[in-house]
Amino acid sequence: MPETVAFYLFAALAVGASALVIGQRNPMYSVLLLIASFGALSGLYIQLDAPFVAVAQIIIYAGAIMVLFLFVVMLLNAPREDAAEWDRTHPLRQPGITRWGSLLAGLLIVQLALALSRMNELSAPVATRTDAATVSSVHELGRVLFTRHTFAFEATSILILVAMVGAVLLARREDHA
Amino acid sequence: MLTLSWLLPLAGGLLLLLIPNADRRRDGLIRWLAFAISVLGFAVTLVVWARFDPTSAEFQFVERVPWIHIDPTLAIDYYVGIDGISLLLVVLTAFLTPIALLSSWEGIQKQVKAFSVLILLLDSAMIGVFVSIDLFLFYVFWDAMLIPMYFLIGIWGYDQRIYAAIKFMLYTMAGSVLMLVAILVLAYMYSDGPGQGQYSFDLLKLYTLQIAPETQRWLFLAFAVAFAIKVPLFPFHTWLPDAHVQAPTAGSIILAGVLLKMGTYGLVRFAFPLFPVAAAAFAPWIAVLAVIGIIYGALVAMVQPDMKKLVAYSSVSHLGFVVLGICAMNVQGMQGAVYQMLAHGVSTGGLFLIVGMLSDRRHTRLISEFGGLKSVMPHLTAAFLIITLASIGMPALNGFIGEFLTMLGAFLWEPRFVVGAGLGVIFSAVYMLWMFQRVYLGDITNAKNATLPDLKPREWATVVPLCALAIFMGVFPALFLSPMELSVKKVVDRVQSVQTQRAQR
Amino acid sequence: MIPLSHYLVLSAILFSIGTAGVFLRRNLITILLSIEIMLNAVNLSFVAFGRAAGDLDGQIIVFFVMTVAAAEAAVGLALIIALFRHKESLNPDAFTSLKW
Amino acid sequence: MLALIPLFPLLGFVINATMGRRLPKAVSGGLASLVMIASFVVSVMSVWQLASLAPEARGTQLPEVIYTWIASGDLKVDLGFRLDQLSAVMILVVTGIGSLIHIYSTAYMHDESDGEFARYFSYLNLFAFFMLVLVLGSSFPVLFVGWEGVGLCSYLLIGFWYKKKSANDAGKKAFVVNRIGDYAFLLGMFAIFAQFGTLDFQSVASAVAALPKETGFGILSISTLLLFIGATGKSAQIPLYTWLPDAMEGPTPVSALIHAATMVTAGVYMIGRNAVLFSHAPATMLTVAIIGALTALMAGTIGLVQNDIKRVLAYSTVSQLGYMFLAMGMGAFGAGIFHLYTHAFFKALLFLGSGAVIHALHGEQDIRNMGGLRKDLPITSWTFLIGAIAIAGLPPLAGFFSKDEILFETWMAGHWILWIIGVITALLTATYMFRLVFLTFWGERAHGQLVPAHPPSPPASARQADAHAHGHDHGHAHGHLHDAPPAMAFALIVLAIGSVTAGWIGWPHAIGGNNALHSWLQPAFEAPVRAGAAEVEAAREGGEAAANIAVEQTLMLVSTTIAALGIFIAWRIWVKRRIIADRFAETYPGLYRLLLNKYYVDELYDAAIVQPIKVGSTEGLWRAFDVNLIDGAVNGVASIVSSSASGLRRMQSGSVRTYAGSLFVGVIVILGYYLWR
Amino acid sequence: MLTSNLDAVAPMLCIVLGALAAMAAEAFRRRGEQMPIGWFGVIVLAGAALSSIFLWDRKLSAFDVIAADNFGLFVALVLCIVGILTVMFSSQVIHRDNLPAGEYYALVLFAISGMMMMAMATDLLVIFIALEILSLSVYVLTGIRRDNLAGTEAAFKYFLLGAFSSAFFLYGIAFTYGVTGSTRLSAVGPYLSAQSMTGNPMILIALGLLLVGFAFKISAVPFHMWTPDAYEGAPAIVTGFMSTGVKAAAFAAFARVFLSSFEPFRLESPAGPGWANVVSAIAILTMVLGTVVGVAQSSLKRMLAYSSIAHGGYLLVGLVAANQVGKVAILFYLLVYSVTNLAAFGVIAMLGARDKANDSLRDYAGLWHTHPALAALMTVSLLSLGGLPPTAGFIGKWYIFTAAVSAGYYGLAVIGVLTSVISVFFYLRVVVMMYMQEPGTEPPRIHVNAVSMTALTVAIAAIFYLGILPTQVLNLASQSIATIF
Repeated sequence: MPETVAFYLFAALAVGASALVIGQRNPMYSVLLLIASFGALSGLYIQLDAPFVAVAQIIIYAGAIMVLFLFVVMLLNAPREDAAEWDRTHPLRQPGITRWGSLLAGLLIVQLALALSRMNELSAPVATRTDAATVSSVHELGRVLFTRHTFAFEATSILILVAMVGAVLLARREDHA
Repeated sequence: MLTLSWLLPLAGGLLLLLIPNADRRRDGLIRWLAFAISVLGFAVTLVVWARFDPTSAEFQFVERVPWIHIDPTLAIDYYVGIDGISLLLVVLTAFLTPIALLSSWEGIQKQVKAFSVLILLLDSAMIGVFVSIDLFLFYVFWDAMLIPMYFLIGIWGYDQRIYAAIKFMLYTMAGSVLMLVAILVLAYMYSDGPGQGQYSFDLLKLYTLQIAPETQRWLFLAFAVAFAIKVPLFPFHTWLPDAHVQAPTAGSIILAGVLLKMGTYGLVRFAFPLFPVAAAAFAPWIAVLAVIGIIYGALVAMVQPDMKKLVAYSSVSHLGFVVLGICAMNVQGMQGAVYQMLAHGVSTGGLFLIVGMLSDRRHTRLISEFGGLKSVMPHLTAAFLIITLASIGMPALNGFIGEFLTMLGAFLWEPRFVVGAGLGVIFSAVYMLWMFQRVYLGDITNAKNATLPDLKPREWATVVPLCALAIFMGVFPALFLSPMELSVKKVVDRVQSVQTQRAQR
Repeated sequence: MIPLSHYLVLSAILFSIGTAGVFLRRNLITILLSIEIMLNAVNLSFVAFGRAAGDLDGQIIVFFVMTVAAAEAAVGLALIIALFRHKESLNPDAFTSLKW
Repeated sequence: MLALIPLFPLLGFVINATMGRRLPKAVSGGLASLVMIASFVVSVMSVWQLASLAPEARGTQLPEVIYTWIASGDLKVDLGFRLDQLSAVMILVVTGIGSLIHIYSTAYMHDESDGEFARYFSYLNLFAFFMLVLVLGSSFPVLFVGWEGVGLCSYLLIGFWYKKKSANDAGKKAFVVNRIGDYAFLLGMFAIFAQFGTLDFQSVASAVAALPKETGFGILSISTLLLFIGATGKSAQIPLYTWLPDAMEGPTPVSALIHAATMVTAGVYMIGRNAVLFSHAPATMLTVAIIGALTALMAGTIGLVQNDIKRVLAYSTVSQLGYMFLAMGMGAFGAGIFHLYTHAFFKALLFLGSGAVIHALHGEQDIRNMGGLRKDLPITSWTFLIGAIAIAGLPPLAGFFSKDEILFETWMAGHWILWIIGVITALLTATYMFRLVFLTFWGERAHGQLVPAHPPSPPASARQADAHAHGHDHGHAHGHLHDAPPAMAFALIVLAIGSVTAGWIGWPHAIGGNNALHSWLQPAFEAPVRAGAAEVEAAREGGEAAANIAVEQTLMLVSTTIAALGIFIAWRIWVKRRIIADRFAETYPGLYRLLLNKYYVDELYDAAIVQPIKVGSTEGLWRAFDVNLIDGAVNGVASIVSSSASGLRRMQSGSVRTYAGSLFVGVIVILGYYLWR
Repeated sequence: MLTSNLDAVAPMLCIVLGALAAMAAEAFRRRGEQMPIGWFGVIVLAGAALSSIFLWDRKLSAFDVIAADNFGLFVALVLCIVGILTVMFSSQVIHRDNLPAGEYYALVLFAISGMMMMAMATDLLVIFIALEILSLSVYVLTGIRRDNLAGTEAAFKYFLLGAFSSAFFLYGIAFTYGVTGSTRLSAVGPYLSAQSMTGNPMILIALGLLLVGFAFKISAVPFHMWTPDAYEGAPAIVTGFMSTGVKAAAFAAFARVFLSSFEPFRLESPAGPGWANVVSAIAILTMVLGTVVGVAQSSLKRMLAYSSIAHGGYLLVGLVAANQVGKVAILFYLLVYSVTNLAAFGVIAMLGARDKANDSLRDYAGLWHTHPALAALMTVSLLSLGGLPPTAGFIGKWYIFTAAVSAGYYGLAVIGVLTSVISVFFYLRVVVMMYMQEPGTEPPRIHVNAVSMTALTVAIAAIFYLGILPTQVLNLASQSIATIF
């Protein structure tokens, strides 16, 4: 029973925070709210016996990436998104793409939910299928990561390298030219 | 031998490319070289004709080299050969090319090198079309031939040239791609049946396919439309006037002389023998279109103010006879059709040649601009008269034999069509003589015409062969009919046998 | 006891919120954030699936996804900066010089 | 040897056509006449050869195959000639009269420049060549070669003065109208081939002979009718006769040779050549006869009022041709050919005579401006008079015998209506011919005050043109007129003698002759298979002759009186009291104008056929249908593509969120398809 | 399980090392010093090509996620060719637009390594990472000219949509993982074919989402909208690079995943409708829209962007056919298309100037008179794109349509040929400009350096070679598909 409560709590937090992220106009708040939603998610990870992921979620995502965002927001001291006159009008009278986009998003929820609800074998509780030990051990995690996924790991390094070069190349001021 | 016949112009053309001519000082050299190459090509085809064995209906001078062999799926050969039907068309092509080159000696002054090269490439592609037995090879040449023609019209044509060039290219291509799909279907059917999973485009193998009538209908339509556009059969003819009027003289000569024949040749060689049942079903309808084309083309030609347009529409009318003869699917009709192709190539080629001379002199092709030329250029007039008579089917000239045989064949098949087609004989006299009168007879109304020079030596060299051939073909047609007889019989027998045995079932 | 479907539906909802964000917001940074939301939603289902199947691939993939997200964020933000330098705006609809 | 007959003129043509403009007139003209005479000699020799054969052998004799012309499937056409009794007559006429006219022309065309002179003679030779091919050809296609060839030559010669629009129009008209006939002729040929599988005359004849006479309107009737339509084109019968009067735009000798003596009779010859075929199709025969009779009558009436000397002759030609067809239709092939043969003499004579008059008057052609030429042009006038008597049909001149035979056969066939028409025509013939004679040669010279010719009537233009062709148009109509120069006089006299004597070889049995020509020709009209046809014929002939002598003699009397009457009327009206004619014209202006304008047939054709086609194909087919509809459809496809392109590219709004939108739509649709298909 | 054979990654490794070296070189480069980094890149790529030739027919695999089978190697070779041509063309552009040579080449090489990885990967996760590697480097290359707004905007649009779509792709992977419990194709395939998937919508969703990911990369309608903008904004040579390399890599992975693991779902299956219908629908949309909208373009780059969309459609036709011929057709067409398209964009790049792209149709007026050679080369590549014999494009199209016909997709074949006729129209518009119009007032001054010219000539020669004697290459292709599928 407590974990049920916890699940719904975290879920509600995550959804609410995310909804707010896209729900208001100040990027600053959005970033902060997103961090909150990530926190909620890490809570759910713990519930799923993935403590390491949960920690990583906090450290890397909330810690690193979001800070990067925050930094950029500060750097550009991005103005809060200018209010368009149609913001206050009825959502269905807002410009096409905004309206239809959100409608489609709603449709997507429906579709996915429907698809998932069609499958009865998912209804079995997660935790009862396998014992937590196999999935929660960090040692095991490391072993698999460096055996089964060596190549992916190496490839990621290239990815990061590319990202680095790219970021530098794009963001540095015009020196030559 | 055949390889040489199409490779020679190609190689020659590429060789010309290498001659540096930025300062246009070597124009003359290039002209002469191109001319020499084309004459050489003509000589080669003459040798082929001389060595041709008229007592055999099979393909001769066959050369077969594996080309694209992908095991196990695919076997495409470089497979060429000629029979009586293609033989003379090849000769005609090689014969008209030098004349086309000569005809543009003064007319073409810009980018002489490119022009000569393109003419040679065109020559080679067209010969390729006639000699290839493998459908894939055939299609390659068929499409490749469009490109040089497109450039000829587009670069050296008259004011509307770009529109005409693009229209020509797209229209004909739109037809031929459908044919491509049909060809692929055929190859697939072969791989499905006798080929055991191996695709083949070998015409002789495809002949042996047993195709369900419904399928035949579709495939036949695909082929027929492609060829009908090329012929051009009413109502697919509208690209022709534009292309002809805009093309330079040489382009028109080749366009009228050879390109149109590819359509009818395709009907004879592919559409009818490959799908006899469908052919039987559609022949009457095609014949109706042909007859409409004959009359319609003649009527519209009659009222054209532009000489080239007039001749263009007259081609629509004349090619109608060819198609009619083919639809008759008997020896007379078919032979007449092939003969008419040759005759039309000579006579209409000649017409465009002489019209080109006039427009070179006056830079206009409007009939109303001329009049009374006979008194200033009697020789040109005489030549034009001969060609005119040839094209309206005066007996003892080449046009008559073709029309006579096609109509005879058609009559044996279905007299009603001939009753219609015969009207073309009357109208052709009307529009050609009317134009002749307005252009050459009467007093000189336009002062500009008073000083026009008569035939120059180079022009003699182009006109004389054509006129001579027009007369010769009319007096000794047997020389041209006998080589093709057996091959034609073969096609006819093939089609009719299938039709009859189907009728029995 | 929470059934797997709950987690999946939750991730689906989060994912859709992310997609909605791309359309609702007219601020490049927020749009980027929405994409981050989508990635996280996917992460959630990965972990859930992994837990259900009882193997670690799910969690490991999450690490990779985080890296990818970081890389994307880096490049994306760099681009945003570059764009911002051109015209002082973060409104995606301000950048429509390329069209038709 | 036969081949030589046409080859000589061909040779002449080639030489004159290629190097003629560099030759002096004497050479080119002399050469042309020489080759004609040569071929005449050869023809005489070969006819002699034929005549010296046994009668029953003649039918198939003297064939000559040069080479196989067209061979395709079961069609095999030899370029072959065959000389039989019929063609014998024809080649003699063609080469004989041809040579005379060549000689005549050397003088008549003398004012042309060297080049033109040579061109003229090259055409003339070419014509002779084709005409000989026509009459010697042993099969339909070969005949057709000549058939169209002579048409071409007449086109060229009518339009000889190519600077003159009316001449060109006339030439074109002649060619096109002939083409209409040829179209039918071709169809007829095809029908025959479809029926009998051959196009050789003899084979066809023997094949037909095997069949019974056709009762209804079957394939034979159809094919023969088609052939006959061809003949109407060539021989200027209703409805295709309109080109012949216009053809008078050509030089007069041409009119004499082509449009009187030879070419226009080709149709008659063709029917004679296929006598067996035709006689198996009674329906056609009747049509032929009726058409012939009507043409004869109609042309005669028109001829009565024409004022252009050549036109009068032209219409009389049409009318005489009608006679021949009447004979053919009656099955009296011999009579038809006989008339063809005599007609060749006197009509050529008349034309040449008129030519002499025109020549003398420097191109004057309107008889209202002539008169009293008897004194100035004795040779011309006397020969002309002989011709007139001959055509009027007074014994013992040529016309009498042939015309009489035709009328007799008609009577015997029991078609009395046709016989009456024939008689009326005979009356008319005599009348208008002597009207011509009297107005031209009798009375007072009426030059000076021209009668203004009504606008469309050719004389005005023709006169100028002829004069223009003659180089010196000093407009001096008076002053002493010189009679025909020797070359012309020679031709006139020879022909005059011919017109007198030509008929004698057809001297009827009724008045103690032995219709030599008739019995000579008879086998040519029988199928060769029937051996000993000649005897049977002879027997039948003898029997009938015995029975009909009385009838024939009375008919002769009738026709003679009719002719005399006609002449008398003409004398009354145009010599004694000219007023009558004018008063007649005033009392019946409608009729007069109707005749003067040739029943408005040309106008009718123009309004009913020519204009509709012209306008229809300009505005209807070309502008509206071709350009707008068909080509419009083609370009329409293109414009559809391009317009939809410029429409679709608008979707690419440039806003990244739109792009994401389309992506998202894709996602939703695909998932939707998978979830609820 | 852990039989890791490093040989299999040799080509990739080679290139990555080259990229690192290039970066290092740039780092140590003194101002204004000219370094032959380009040549170095060429050498590296040639090495990669060589190594993949050595690996031919050895069916090696590394780390259980990289398969050096002939299929992958064929694509790898194509990518090497693309890379070499790109680098050679760049040699002129770099100096003209003074781009940072080191980073530029490094990124190109990284991108190629990512592409190879994608082509050879047999693990969805690795495919995803490879996808990200190549995408990120291409984003950056697109926006490498920071000084011009168009480039940056293009890069940004490309990036945003790319990230968006890759999220979907990832989600698809997640579902696949959820259903099959693994991301290894070697495990996924058997599992899917063994287990009954009746009434399991999740696998279908996975299918759909993966499809979206790939369709985006090959810019298939309706996931194509980034393409015209990105292609127009990017430097011409980069456009050429990404329009060919990215497509090739994406298609390789696409084919590998969908023709091996997801083969069971190609046609109607108990789970639900097959992906063949969806893909053929997409193919039709792609061919039609690509050609039709291309007609209305006035910028050559944009026109070719649409044309490359259309070509993606033709490739999809081959994928739908999914028979022997079709698979060969895909590979061959990829090669042909890459060479031809690169050549075309190469010419555009040659014509561009620092300050002006010179890519509007009008800039090509009378090119024949000002620079006949370039005009001829351009013409050949355009004709090849239009699929006219005797160029390679004809053989490619012909093979594709053969596949379609033999698989019974007549409709696809017919639409394909008709659209290719339409496409010929806009290719001809360029030809018309070059040959049949007089040069404008001041035609762009062109100076093509030798290297680029050689590259162009080689490319054209290759086009003719593949058009006239395609046998060897076709055989190669058929061998390479023989090993997998």
